[in-house]
Amino acid sequence: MAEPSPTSAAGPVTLDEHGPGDDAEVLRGYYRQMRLIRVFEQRAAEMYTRAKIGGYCHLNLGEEATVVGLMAALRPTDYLFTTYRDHGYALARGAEPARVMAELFGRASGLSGGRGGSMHLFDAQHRLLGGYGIVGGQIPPATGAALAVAYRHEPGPDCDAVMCLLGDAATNIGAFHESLNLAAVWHLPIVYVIVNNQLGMGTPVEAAAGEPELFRRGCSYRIPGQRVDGNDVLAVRKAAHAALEQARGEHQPVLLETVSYRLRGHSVVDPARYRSDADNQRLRELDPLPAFRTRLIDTGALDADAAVRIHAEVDQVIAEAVDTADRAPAPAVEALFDYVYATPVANTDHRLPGDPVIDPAVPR
Amino acid sequence: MAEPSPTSAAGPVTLDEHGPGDDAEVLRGYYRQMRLIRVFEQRAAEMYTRAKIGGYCHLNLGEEATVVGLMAALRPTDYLFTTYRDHGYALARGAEPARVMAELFGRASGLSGGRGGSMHLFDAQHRLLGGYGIVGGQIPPATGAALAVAYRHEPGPDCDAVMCLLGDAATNIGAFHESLNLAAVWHLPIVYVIVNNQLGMGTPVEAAAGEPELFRRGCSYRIPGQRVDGNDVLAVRKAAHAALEQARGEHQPVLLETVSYRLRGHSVVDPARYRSDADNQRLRELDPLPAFRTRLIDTGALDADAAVRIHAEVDQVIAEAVDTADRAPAPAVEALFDYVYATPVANTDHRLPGDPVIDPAVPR
Amino acid sequence: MTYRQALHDTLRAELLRDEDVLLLGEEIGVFEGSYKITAGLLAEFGPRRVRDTPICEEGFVGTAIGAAMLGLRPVVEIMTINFSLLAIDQIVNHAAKMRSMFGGQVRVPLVIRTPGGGGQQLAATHSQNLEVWYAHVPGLKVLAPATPADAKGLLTAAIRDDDPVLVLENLALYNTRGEVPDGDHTVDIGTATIRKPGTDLTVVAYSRAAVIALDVARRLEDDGISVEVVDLRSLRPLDRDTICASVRRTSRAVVLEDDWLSYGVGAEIAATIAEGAFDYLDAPVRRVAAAEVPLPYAKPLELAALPDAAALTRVIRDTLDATVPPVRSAR
Amino acid sequence: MTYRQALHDTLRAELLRDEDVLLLGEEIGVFEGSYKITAGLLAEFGPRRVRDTPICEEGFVGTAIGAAMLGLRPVVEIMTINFSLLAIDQIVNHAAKMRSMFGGQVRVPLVIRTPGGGGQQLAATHSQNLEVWYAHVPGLKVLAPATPADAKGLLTAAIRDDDPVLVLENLALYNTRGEVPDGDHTVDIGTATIRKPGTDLTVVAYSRAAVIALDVARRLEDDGISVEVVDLRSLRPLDRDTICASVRRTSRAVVLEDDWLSYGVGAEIAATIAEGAFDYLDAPVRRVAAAEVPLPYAKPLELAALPDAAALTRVIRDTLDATVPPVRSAR
Ligand SMILES: Cc1ncc(C[n+]2csc(CCOP(=O)(O)OP(=O)(O)O)c2C)c(N)n1
Ligand SMILES: Cc1ncc(C[n+]2csc(CCOP(=O)(O)OP(=O)(O)O)c2C)c(N)n1
Ligand SMILES: [Mg+2]
Ligand SMILES: [Mg+2]
Repeated sequence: MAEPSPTSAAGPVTLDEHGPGDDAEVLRGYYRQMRLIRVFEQRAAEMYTRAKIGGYCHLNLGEEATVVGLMAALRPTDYLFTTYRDHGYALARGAEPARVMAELFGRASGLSGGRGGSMHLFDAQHRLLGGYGIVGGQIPPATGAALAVAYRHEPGPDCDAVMCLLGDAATNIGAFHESLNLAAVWHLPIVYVIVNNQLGMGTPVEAAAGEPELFRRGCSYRIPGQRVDGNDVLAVRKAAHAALEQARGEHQPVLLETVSYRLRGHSVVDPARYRSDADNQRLRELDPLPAFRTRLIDTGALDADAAVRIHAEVDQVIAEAVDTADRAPAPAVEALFDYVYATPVANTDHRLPGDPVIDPAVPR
Repeated sequence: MAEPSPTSAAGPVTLDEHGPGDDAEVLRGYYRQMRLIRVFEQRAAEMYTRAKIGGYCHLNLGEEATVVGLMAALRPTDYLFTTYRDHGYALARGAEPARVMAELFGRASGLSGGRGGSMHLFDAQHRLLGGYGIVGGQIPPATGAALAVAYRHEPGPDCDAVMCLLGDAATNIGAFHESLNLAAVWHLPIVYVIVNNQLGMGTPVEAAAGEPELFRRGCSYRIPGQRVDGNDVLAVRKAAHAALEQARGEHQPVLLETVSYRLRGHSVVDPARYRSDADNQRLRELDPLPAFRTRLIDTGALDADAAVRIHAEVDQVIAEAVDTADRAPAPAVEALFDYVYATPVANTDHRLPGDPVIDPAVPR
Repeated sequence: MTYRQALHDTLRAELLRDEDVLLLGEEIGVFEGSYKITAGLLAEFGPRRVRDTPICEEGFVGTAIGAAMLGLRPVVEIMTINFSLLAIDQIVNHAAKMRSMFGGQVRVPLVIRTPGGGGQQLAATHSQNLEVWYAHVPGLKVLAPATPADAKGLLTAAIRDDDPVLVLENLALYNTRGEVPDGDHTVDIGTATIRKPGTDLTVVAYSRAAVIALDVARRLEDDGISVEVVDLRSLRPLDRDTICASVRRTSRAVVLEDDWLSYGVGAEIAATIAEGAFDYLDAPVRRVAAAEVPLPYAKPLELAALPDAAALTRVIRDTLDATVPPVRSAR
Repeated sequence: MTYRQALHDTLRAELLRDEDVLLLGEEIGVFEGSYKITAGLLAEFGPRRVRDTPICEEGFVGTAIGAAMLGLRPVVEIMTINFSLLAIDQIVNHAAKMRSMFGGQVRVPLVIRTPGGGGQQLAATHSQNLEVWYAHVPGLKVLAPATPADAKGLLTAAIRDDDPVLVLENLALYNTRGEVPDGDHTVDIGTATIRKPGTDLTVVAYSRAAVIALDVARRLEDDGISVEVVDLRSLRPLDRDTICASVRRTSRAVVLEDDWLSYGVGAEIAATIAEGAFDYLDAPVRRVAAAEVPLPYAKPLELAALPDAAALTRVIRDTLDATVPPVRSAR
């Protein structure tokens, strides 16, 4: 699958198969993170059907290896922009599960204060600069974050980098083209990651993209591209690490495509009728979690008992997250007008529906 | 310069060096058209400075070979969309010089009734479906015209084709990406022609495009691309003809890049200070008109006397066009609200500035 | 029949009636539409007539414009009005301008269907009501059906109209029910309608707000308050005569709108009434609109920010209580 | 000093004052700006601070948003407001939403400078006044200086403000002259100003229209007509108190605006006055605005479509002649 790109310039890869420090504990850590995301998403789906969560709710089910691999390659000081399919990234980036769930529940303690919901997770502390609900909308701001980094830092090993995630279908929108072109002509330290889960809602990549080998689409900007198996957490980490090194070291934008599969519908409410039973059967076989568990057990990094312990601990963590989130208060209505503006100015509108345009109390 | 594109699929070229019917008369005809455009543009610049023309006025000076070559390849039944730099295309497509000049003068007899001006020439009769002033704005509608053609006609030698012109700098805007992608996934009979005159206003191609070999930018859609010398009218015609044949014969979109030079500023009012004297000297040497005249004289297709006669006849035609346009009446103010809508409906606004919102005459 | 069904049946009927009608949009085919308006149409009419597009609002709307220039009658679905911002250059700088700017040589028989509306906890970027932007633009026609019958009548009229028409739908209305005339049914573009006659006060609204207004008006009947409800149906052209004639009878008016108050649709309505019925007004024209915040996700905040029946009822009562102070002595 | 010079000097002063300030836009560097506002700045500050962009409004405006999120203070030039339609998703769905939608965790100190205005024979797509769209959007601040002094004061305030601010310039104002205070000069965002006091009638306007209104008001003095001119300066927030206080004194109001009448800025002004000064109004609030057509290129049509001093003068006189008929008997 990962046929090398003709334009590939991923540079010298400094990691061996597993990468430095890949003792069993690190690998078990990745497995635990994947499991944490899996269980979080399953509980989120459940909470949605129980109406604890409103609006749209998009899950990372099937993308756990991609999420964990990408986040493992990122430094705490790097910046991350994601799509609305963002729960796993927030968790892997280090956000408390309780605060992520609280955001889905619309509580004040949520990652975005309950104002953004599932699609709009933001965590300034962990430099997660937002989940974005407008397809492609995050690409220009992510490019601008890279501009700010380049404005302040020379290329080099200590330079920050920006990672911008987008879905396969987002490669067809103008913002993708304009942003990659800007990153190329301005030499910005950014890695664009196409999380190719084969579908945009119900539309297969081939039906939407004139060049369905999406990693090749950097060709219009001389941006090197590479494709990696998104079901292989270590391969993803390795490719992402190399891309990030090139971005920070040379201020060279890179395009990385991870190929994985969306195990469920587009969002919780989508029954995905457009998929055949055969498809679904195939998908179950492609599930990255059992695959990685087997791999770890085969290499001796994990044994059945340890796996059970991890599952139990993760279930526990998520259960507590749900409880904590459920007990958390919603934002106060008095806070409705908070954060509309950062700099207070005269005559800002603080009217509730039905209020007169001029406060009658004001003396005439 | 015309290094072959790796993605080039211009197909079997059916024309010999000159192409069928390229007797001296045809060649002289091309020269006359080029000369006609040259003189028209020079007079337009003069009329602008004499305030007969308002708004913006962009000239084809230096692009005459490209204009005539492209238009020679187009069938009368094909559809053409251009940018705001459109005078030459309207003339070569067959519009009366007097009506083109009248549009620039804002007269009712103008090609667009005096409502569009220099940037917005439209000629339904000759299937010139508009000059467009928003950079890239013409690309999606042109693509849609090709969709309408494909909706009605099978691929084949009799199928109409659409030609969509755009400037080099327009390849950096989202509409370019979205449109070419649609043309590719939907197999539309359209030829996108990048008229590369090296500059977008004052910005060189290299400063604006991550892939400055613009004909390669079809790579993101598997659209074949080809570059041709835009100063060679016959080479342009040949390449455009081949591209159009592929578009109509296979419903295969094609990207063609013509490389020429803008002899003057971006528009009449631009002194182009950003260009050195050396640049300007070089440009004069690249002027396609003397080059083509010499070529014709060398090949015996033209002699000095014939050239003089052509010049005199063209000067005459343009002089009459200016006079006719100048004598033509402006649109009547009573016609202000004409054409805002095609289907009349109730309560359409026909108020002049200051009129009350409700006609007081209406009985209460 | 539901509002959704009325839209679906209208699209189907027009596809059957006219070979030049085709549908374009994201996920309208295989996925059967985000809100299932186009369910079954791909299966019945095939991919030539019902075309799934990649995600490229500017591209596919502009493409529909070009197809319309050649005489097709594309009906485009933009998944929600929020995403129309990506296509607005094609809609406003192209579709709306072409006929006039090109001296009447071309027609653009394009329909854009798109739902607006908040209240679904879709948060700030997915909950907007931006129809006022389009209503401001000459060259466009902007319709906003509130009932299943008008959904059929206005969409049919839009598809048969030779100009670009934006048909505003509403997420909160798709499941609402109402009588729908059988057979060929069109509503005249540019005409408002009086949903309920009344004598004490006029409420002007459109789309979802018109439904709420009617509901409030009915309930106020029990308290002996007679409210007339004007449903605009068409934002451009705007039927100022019907609005002002109503207010001249009732002498009081309130506007209910889902968009933000400042520079919203209600501003034009209030300004129109204040000018066109000046001599007849006994109280200021009040507007009940959304709080001026990016709509938050959290339910309590969303509820607090959006106009509702309670707010409308309160303002209607305030307006009826308000009396005209002797103008001179007031200064 | 000219309005253009005031803008230029302000950009230069802020570039000197704050290393985080940078300029982005098409042709602002080598070409020195389509309207030469940035002339000389590339030479002085270099390409790091003064950055020419490719033609990609959505891309470079969105890029500026991201840079602002990390603490830079980008000042973007969009060549004309007509092209802002290509960036409007980034402006409205992103810049305006981020701080609130992300729970106050980020600031977007972005300035967008862009000129609007017709009357230059630039035809339908290059002559629009669409500021009302932006003024409708919470999360944005929208300023419209009419004088060189306000150009300096408002642009300076905008650059130092931590929110996205759209500064509307006007093609017809660039060469106008006026006194400009030396040194540090800011104007409070959200405050209107009374350009000329008067007792008979209030004209409300902004940008180019405010200049025309002042001119008309001065000329009417000779006829013994005392017109007060309110220059809004800020469309969002809107200084309703100043507007209504003025009309409560004069009891009559006319709005002059360059945009289309329906759903234009004037609609909000008229609606605000009709509600906030209801008891004081002796005549309907009339609006003098552009005819509702895509602006034609031909000069006579363009002139006929745009509001001017003559139309304003006529409507002011009509309004003064209009008397208040006895309300009751009128029905
Ligand atoms: C501009 C825009 N158009 C349409 C939508 C509706 N929409 C939301 S997600 C989606 C599919 C995106 O697919 P992809 O980019 O592959 O990401 P995935 O959902 O598969 O992770 C669409 C069409 C949107 N949110 N924004
Ligand atoms: C969307 C948009 N942005 C900016 C402009 C201003 N503008 C007009 S022409 C032009 C340069 C275009 O260059 P190119 O595409 O190479 O065409 P050329 O003028 O060289 O023929 C620019 C920036 C515009 N008209 N539309
Ligand atoms: Mg996908
Ligand atoms: Mg060019």
